[in-house]
Amino acid sequence: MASYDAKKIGDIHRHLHAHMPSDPALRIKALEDLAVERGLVARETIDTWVEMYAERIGPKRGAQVIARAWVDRDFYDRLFEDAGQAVKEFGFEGHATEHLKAVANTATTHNLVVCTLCSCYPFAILGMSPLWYRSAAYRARAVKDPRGVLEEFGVSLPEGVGVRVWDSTAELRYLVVPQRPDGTEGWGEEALAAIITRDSMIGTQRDLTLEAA
Amino acid sequence: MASYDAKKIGDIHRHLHAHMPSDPALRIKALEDLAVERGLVARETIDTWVEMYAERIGPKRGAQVIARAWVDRDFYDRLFEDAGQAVKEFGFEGHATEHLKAVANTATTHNLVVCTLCSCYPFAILGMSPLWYRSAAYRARAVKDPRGVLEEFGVSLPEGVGVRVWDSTAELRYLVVPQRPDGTEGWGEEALAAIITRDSMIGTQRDLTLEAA
Amino acid sequence: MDGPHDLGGKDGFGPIDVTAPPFREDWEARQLALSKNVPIPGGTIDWWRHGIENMDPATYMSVPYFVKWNLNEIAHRVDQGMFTLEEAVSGRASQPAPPANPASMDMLLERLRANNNSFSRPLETPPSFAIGDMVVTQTVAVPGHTRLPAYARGAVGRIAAWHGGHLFADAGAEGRHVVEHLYTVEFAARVLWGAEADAQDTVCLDLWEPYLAPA
Amino acid sequence: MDGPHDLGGKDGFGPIDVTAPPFREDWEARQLALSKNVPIPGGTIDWWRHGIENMDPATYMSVPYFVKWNLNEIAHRVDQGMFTLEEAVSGRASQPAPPANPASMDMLLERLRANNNSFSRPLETPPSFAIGDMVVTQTVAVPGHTRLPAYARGAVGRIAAWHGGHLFADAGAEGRHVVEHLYTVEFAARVLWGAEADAQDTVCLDLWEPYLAPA
Repeated sequence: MASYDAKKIGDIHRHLHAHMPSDPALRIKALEDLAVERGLVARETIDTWVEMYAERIGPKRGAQVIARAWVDRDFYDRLFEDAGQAVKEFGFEGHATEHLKAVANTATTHNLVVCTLCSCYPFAILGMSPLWYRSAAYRARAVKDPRGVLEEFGVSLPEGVGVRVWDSTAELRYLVVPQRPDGTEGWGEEALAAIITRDSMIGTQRDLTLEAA
Repeated sequence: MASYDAKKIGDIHRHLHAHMPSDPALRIKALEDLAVERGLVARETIDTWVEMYAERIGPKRGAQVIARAWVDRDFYDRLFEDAGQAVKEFGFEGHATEHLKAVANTATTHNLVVCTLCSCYPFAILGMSPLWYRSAAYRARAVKDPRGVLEEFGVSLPEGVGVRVWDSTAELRYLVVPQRPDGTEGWGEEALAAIITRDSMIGTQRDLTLEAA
Repeated sequence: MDGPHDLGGKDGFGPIDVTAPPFREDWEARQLALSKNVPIPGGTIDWWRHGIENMDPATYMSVPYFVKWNLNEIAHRVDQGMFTLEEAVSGRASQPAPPANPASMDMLLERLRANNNSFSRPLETPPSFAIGDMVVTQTVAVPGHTRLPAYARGAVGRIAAWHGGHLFADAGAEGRHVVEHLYTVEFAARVLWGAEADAQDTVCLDLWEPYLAPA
Repeated sequence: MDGPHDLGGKDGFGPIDVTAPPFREDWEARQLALSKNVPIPGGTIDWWRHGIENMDPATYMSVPYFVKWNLNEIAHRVDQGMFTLEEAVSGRASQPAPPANPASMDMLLERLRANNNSFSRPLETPPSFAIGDMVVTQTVAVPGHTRLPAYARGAVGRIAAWHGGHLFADAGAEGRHVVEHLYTVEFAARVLWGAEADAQDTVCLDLWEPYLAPA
């Protein structure tokens, strides 16, 4: 039974941090060894999960979804109606996608996604978040100084573009739909998906190029 | 010339912390060696200053001041009128005493001093602050949970006593004047000074005992 | 609580390492895998978060992200009596058990799909606010877990969307099952940060009804 | 700025080590002595404080108190061009100078006495508030150094004392000499912390006039 006792969990945290080896690799190994010895998980399952995140789950999933929305108006409507349902058409649902919401960049709006309180992220559709997304600097600055943050990513917004920052404070997760670049008229879904980057789906990139991401 | 450039000083801080040896003792030694080599200070001066803080400057100064106020009504009035001036009668003025203010505990009020933004303290009258006064835990909790803090110091307030917390946000510094305990009628200044503790002058102790501090 | 995790708008962090990848070290990916594959019998997502929030602030600020996960996964299992502190620190089981069966890639992909938990719940009472209404947020921090960040306290914003009833995070962190109306509230950046902010910019937060009052 | 130093009311720190002495290590006392005896040509007390506030928050939270002083003393001397970064990191002077003369105990005691700087300054303009007036503090953080803690922003309190003109900290941190009226403002604990606080308790802060507006 969980205690739901904040003081107790804080005391346990203090004890663990004071007594565990300081090397992160040894800390993770201690948990893995213990879980394996206790028969809670097989070491091969951990290996396979790591392989899955490296090869199967990642921003290519989000890119496929957006590429279809660009070429298929009905799917576009379904995506903006309920992105959590729409990604099920690809079998991409999973960790933190049930309440997914798509937000579109326009000529006058740029969207930027952050989670200031922890590091919420639509994992099953974008894979593991980049380290910077989880950094204190990004979490602190994205809401207060989004234009300064965007500049560090090489983005300068044209005059007349407002920034809308989405702070993921509940269980909704956000997927930025970038603007389809000129010069892609007639392209198929696969070619379009190849130019959609992870950062453009978080909002730290605005303009896509015609080269594969 | 000071730059008054927050970004510049932050960058210097980051560089120093990343490149200096991690052992605190070596860091302080590096500054001392450099200052001595540059002829900015003599090593003996550092030794003598350390000796001065260990033997000459400390809470016994504050205790003498308060003991006199207990026995000398005119001095009491001068202390509460302008403590920064009053301590000059002892030659105790110095670092952070010019705007000293005395605040008296009463049957219905208990005073507690903190500096939440840094660790301001009336050094020349109380010596170096105890480590706990500079700790994040004390700075964070004294303003929000003064009764919980006092309990950890073994102080439980009688019913009907309100806490007044003094957060030292400007250059005023605070000296708590504890209540004179029963059983000290007729005592001289020296005997009284001997029972006045440092913590009672910060406010983390309320009742003085008749034994020497 | 006003914990170390509440970073929105805090200053002094310096530049962002914009090229940082998802993982730099093997142990990072392994911790993610452990978090997702070592069963934990009880608790809620917000009680899990509240565990991280109750780390010592100095630890929170200075250890890597997946070390926070590691500490928290262990802490919650100790809290539930699943591991002893001695087992956690040593990494050795006091009583070994038969090994678990390995899961195949297909099983793990299926497990990931099944992880799309819904937090939406039916709610009889009608919402107090309609889209376009102006609301003001709570001014004082609550003692426990909350998802109203400090930077958005006591601020006036506009209801931009209504999401129906959702499990209320503050109660979830106490093991209570409470449903409240959830809204997206949009704040002008200048309301939150003053005249330094761009007049065109806004910040949207997803906030439950108990955080809000009519403005 | 909303820096890591602004700790008042923050949660998660656990118990206080109530027996902690002033110094535990020799280097702590030596750093205090260095801070007080190595001359620094320029700057103000609030620019010195602002240096500490601009440390990386993870460093601020995790290094000992006198290491913060050490870093800051060096940083300010590098900022002023007195030391190079290389000298600071190596602890070796690029150009040694003749040794300084040692100071005697009497000289140091005299130096300590002379350190009682006054921050009080004459001010022609009359104060805007009188004792007993109700005031409300600024709601939004200023970008630079300030001595209005976050926990006392947007709060209504009572003017408890007036101290005349004092050098204004916010301007001092920018090297500007500005005099403003200084007040002690008393806040009911419940105004700051909500119903959890004891109704008898108050918190007093010394605040300059620009932080305040009529309530």
